[in-house]
Amino acid sequence: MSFRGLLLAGAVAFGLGTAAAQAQSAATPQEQYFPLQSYRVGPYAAGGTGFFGGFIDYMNLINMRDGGVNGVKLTWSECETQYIVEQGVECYERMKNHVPAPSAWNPLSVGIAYAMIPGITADKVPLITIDHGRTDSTDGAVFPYVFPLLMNPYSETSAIVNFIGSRIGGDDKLATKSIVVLYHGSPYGKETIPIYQLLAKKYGFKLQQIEVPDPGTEQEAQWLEIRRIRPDYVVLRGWGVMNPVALKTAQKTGFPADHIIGNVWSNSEEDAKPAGDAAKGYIALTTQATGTQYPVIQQIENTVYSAGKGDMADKSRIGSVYYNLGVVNGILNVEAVRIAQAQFGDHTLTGDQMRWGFEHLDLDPARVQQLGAAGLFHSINVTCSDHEGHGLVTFQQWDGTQWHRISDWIAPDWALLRPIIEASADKYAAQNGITPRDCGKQVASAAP
Amino acid sequence: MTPVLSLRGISLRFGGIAALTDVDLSVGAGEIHGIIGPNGAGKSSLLNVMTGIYRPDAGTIGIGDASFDRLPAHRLASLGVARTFQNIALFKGMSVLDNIAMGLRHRARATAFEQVLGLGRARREAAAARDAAAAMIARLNLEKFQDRPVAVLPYGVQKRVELARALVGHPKLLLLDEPMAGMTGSEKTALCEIILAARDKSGTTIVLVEHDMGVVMGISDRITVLDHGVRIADGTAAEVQSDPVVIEAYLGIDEAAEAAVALPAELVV
Amino acid sequence: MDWGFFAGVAIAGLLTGVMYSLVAIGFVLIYKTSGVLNFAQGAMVLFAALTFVSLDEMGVPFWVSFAITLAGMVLLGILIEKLVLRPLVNQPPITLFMATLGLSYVIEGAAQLFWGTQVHELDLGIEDVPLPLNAILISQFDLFCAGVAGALVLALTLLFRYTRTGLAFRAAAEDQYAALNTGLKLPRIWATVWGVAGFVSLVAGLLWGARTGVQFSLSLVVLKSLPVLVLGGFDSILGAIVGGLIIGLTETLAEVYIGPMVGGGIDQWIAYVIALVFLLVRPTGLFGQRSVERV
Amino acid sequence: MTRDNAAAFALLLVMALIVPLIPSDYMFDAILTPLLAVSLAALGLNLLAGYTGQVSLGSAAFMAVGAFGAYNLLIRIPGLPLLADFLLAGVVAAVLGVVFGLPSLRLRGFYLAISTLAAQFFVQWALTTVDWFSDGDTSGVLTTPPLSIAGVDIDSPVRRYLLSLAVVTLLTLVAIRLVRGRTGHDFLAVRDNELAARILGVPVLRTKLFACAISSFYIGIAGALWAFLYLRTVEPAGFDLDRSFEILFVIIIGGLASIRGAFLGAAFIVVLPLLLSRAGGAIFGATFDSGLVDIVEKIILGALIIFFLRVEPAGLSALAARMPLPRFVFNKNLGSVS
Repeated sequence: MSFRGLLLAGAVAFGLGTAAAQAQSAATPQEQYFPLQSYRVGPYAAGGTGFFGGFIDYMNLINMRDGGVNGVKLTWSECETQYIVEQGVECYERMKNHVPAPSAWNPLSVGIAYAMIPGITADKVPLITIDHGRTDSTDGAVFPYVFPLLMNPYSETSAIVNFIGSRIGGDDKLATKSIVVLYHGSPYGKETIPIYQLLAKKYGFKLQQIEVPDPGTEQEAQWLEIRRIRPDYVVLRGWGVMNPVALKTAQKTGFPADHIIGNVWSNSEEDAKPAGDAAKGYIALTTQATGTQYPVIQQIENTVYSAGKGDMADKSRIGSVYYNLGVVNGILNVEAVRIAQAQFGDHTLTGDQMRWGFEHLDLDPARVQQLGAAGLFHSINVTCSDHEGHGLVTFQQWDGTQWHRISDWIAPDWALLRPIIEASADKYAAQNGITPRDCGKQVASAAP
Repeated sequence: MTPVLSLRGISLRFGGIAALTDVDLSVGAGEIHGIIGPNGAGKSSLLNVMTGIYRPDAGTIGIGDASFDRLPAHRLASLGVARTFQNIALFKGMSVLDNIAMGLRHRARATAFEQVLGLGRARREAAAARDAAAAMIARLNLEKFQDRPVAVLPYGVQKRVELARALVGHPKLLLLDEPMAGMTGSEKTALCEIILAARDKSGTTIVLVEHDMGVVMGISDRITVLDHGVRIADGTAAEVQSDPVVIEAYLGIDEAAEAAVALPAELVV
Repeated sequence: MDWGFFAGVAIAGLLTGVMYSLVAIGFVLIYKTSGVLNFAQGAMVLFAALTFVSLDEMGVPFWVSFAITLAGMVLLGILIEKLVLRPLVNQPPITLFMATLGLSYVIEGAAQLFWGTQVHELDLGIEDVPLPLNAILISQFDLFCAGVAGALVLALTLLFRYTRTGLAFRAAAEDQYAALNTGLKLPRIWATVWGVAGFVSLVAGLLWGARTGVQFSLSLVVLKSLPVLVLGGFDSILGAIVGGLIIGLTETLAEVYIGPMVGGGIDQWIAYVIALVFLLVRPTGLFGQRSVERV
Repeated sequence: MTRDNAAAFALLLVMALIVPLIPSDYMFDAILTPLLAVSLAALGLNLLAGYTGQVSLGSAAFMAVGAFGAYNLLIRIPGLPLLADFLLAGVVAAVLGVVFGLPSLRLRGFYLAISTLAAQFFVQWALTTVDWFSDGDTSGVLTTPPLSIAGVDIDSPVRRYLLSLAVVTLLTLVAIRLVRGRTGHDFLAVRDNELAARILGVPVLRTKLFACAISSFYIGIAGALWAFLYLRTVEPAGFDLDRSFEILFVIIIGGLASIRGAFLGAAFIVVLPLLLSRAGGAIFGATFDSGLVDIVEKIILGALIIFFLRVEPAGLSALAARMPLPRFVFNKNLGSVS
């Protein structure tokens, strides 16, 4: 068939697709819909299956245990992105007109998140980039609908430096130390370069930042440079296959694994296990602890998995780093629904009402305890001007088979980072003609 | 009257093999000059040296009053020299008409910009090339193949298309590399007529590398004989035929006398 | 200039080059015998490693899973030859190259379909810890890889040059129709070639997999072996190993000594530039056959 | 009015007048605008690989140069009109195309193809590492500023689509004129027999470099369309090796040395996966998780590519040529579009 035939066939097939979806969902009772741009295939499948598995399991728990949030059932649909930007954008375009409207977007990808910012701001639907994303999107005044919940890349950097300080007996001793940051050759990897430089100037430690070109299957040269510099600590800001290769090559070049500190995207079992015994002693930052000993995880196992509705094909991955991050992400999304319902009533909420919910998401340790997640994550307090919510972080060490927490909750140096975030946000506002809103007199005016 | 083509002391070596050794050749205006010799005598190598494809180790190539020690191939067309190839060098992706029109490529000056906008010069050049090609197609009666891609045409037709492409620019000097190879009797006669017509009507000088003795002896004014890269004879058809050195080179019989008696029929026209 | 360190970097570079050659040899084998640049080589390396490690994790003993995987790879090779390449045998090289790209999608998909998308650890039981030499960093694993690569190159060179099957391979590569006329059963030759390529992919998959962990990104090792092919010549086994050593050496030295001045991370593209420089001197690689154009 | 021109003109009318009436942002933002950008890139690559026979595996790098060039020109030259910005971005890409084309003069076949990877990896590294290109924006993923032409804001899916359609149509017309003129014949001559071309007086080196330049010019503008009108973000990772292979797939499947081949191939590579995932979702949606469905789609796509290469090695364009056009579109005797 000629070009025209192909095009018309495409239009017809597509038209059927959305029409069917819309007709079918309009008639069912109140529901809160979450579009899931998941990636279960390709180089980052480990992260995707774990995170979205935990997220879906938690929503199932809420539906089965509580019958939804105050009677409003949670629903979701998945669209595969393979962590590729244009597939993520295509999923967004396909799911954004879903009825009922999406409550919040959780693409778990830097590239896809950036490409969606203009769209979701126009749709007035919140975009959640837990532990990653644009650091300056922490400034809610300029980015009303973007939420880098729990931790943005700058806070992560400050927390790592504080942790190294605590390992050597105090921040003042940092001046005598030398740190190398090994980062993934991508926008994600490069994002924290200026902050490490700022902290190096502040604490006086020697700093060298080395790039590993994507995908990082071979790092002989980079680790020989590290061997020449002989740093006290190496910070691994990696992603995907680069992490195990870094640990293996470190062992080969004689660098001790317990002086390598991984960031939040180099902290999973899938990053350490392939490196075998080269990973023993490796330390990594995390915003959520691992293990299944937390009440919420056990409820998931007893309620969801016993009913055969668990999402994880491999049960042994329940309690893993990515899985627990998915559960925490579920908790934050569901609690935002609950808080917004308290304000706007127990019914399907609009995107803007969800934004209001997220901007009042205040889960202190006591509330976290009630949710059965004590120890899983610390707390969060999102406000209109601070969309990160001052999440605290902890550190875990790999003993060859699993992670063990080796530090209590550490707070990043928020005060130091805020001015930089606001400066960058203002530059973005100027460049894109956005007039920052005044968070001071923000009142419950979200559209009904 | 300076010769149209004059080669002086041309030597060419491929590693250890001496393809050509100190070959002299001169071709006068309007002359049909045959080059013959057993296989591997260096005929095609000589032709490739003349057209700048091989760089001779020694000697100079004179075309008209210009002389080179290595002829730049891309300037060949502008010097009024055209050639055909032993195993047909046509552009498979183009039609017969376009292939033949390429014979006038060296005269085109219009830039890509002018072609896209269809400005005067570009349109005129394109029309001129098309008309000249159409005329040549008529002359070599290739009308029914005009718009067909060259790759699908039979061997004989492709040979004619390549000849048409060489002739369309009315070259001063036409170099033919075994044009008769694989042709039928009638095709050979037709080709000879075309060659003679080119010489008689437009005064084209022709150098003909060919194995078919009948043809070479028939239409050549002068003939040069090569053997193992050396010129062993140069003269009119009659002189060359009776030259014992040539006979021996061709027939390889030790006693020249015995050879004189048993000359094969076609050698004697 | 700390020569001890320089020597260390140089040797590390050579050892890295050995790893590249392992993958490059797979390419050369197919190109040398059928003129096809088999871009599905990366997917075959992934499929082989994933099959082996999955069987290994199911408790199948080492050599049994090796044998089963090898049989699987030979079968895969035969299927590829029969279903993909033979019907396209007289197509231009670029079309065949594209077919192998489509093939890499199929194999990568099949690998994830059968063995899942999880990351696996692969322990070959060989120490990868630096031996007690001071500046020079060599581990038993490196020496093992070098040994395997050397053995492979030697075996294949001997096979190609001195055995009848090797002669048949070279005949098939030179001119398929001529080879057919001499009674060579081409389908059987190509099946054997693809079988040997399957074996080479399995070896490369295991050695690379032990380093990076067996996961989807294993198929990306191909990118590192392409400059080796260009430098060494697409149709030369010797070129694959020599090219690998040169690329590994110069790439590592460039990253360590020039990298920091220009922002680092240059070893990815510097390998291609190095290969390009050699190419300008010899347009068909160091050992590649010069293509003689009959005019 | 030959048959091809009539069909193409009819299609253009449909695309410009009727299609914009379709009330679905998804159709424009997820299918048509990327389709046009990929077609333009494929058209550019076809000029180089299809017509001139110089296979390049680095076309995504020149898309990236076009995208980053357009971004930097727009923010560094205030008041630069958008169309001029795209044009200049194309020129920047063309200049780089020639620079990276120089080594290709001596190389052939796969040696040439693999050497173009030097451009692919170098450009990707440079755009990621040198901060000047991303105007110091540390995040490396640049958001394109709001666009407007002569006061009209290009902010809706339909407008983005129509602008892409205008740019692609104009450049396609130029390409058709170029390819049918003497330059096109020079390209084909260099592809089919470089030596004979040189002897006939074709400036082979200049022709190859011009092919590199014009091809990179088209691919650069395609990169600008992709970043500004489709994704609306500029990121080096979006123009990786997979993108280069995708564009090469398009012209091989669509048909080498054929203008409509670029469009047919683009439709195959962009629309087909979406159809597969829609069909996959609808049929298996409930039973299998989306990951499994996607793996199967990838296998089917690979198998289809091999199948197409077997059925019609000359590509969709040759297939379409054999397909009789339905009567109602083209009336043979009148020669007009009825």
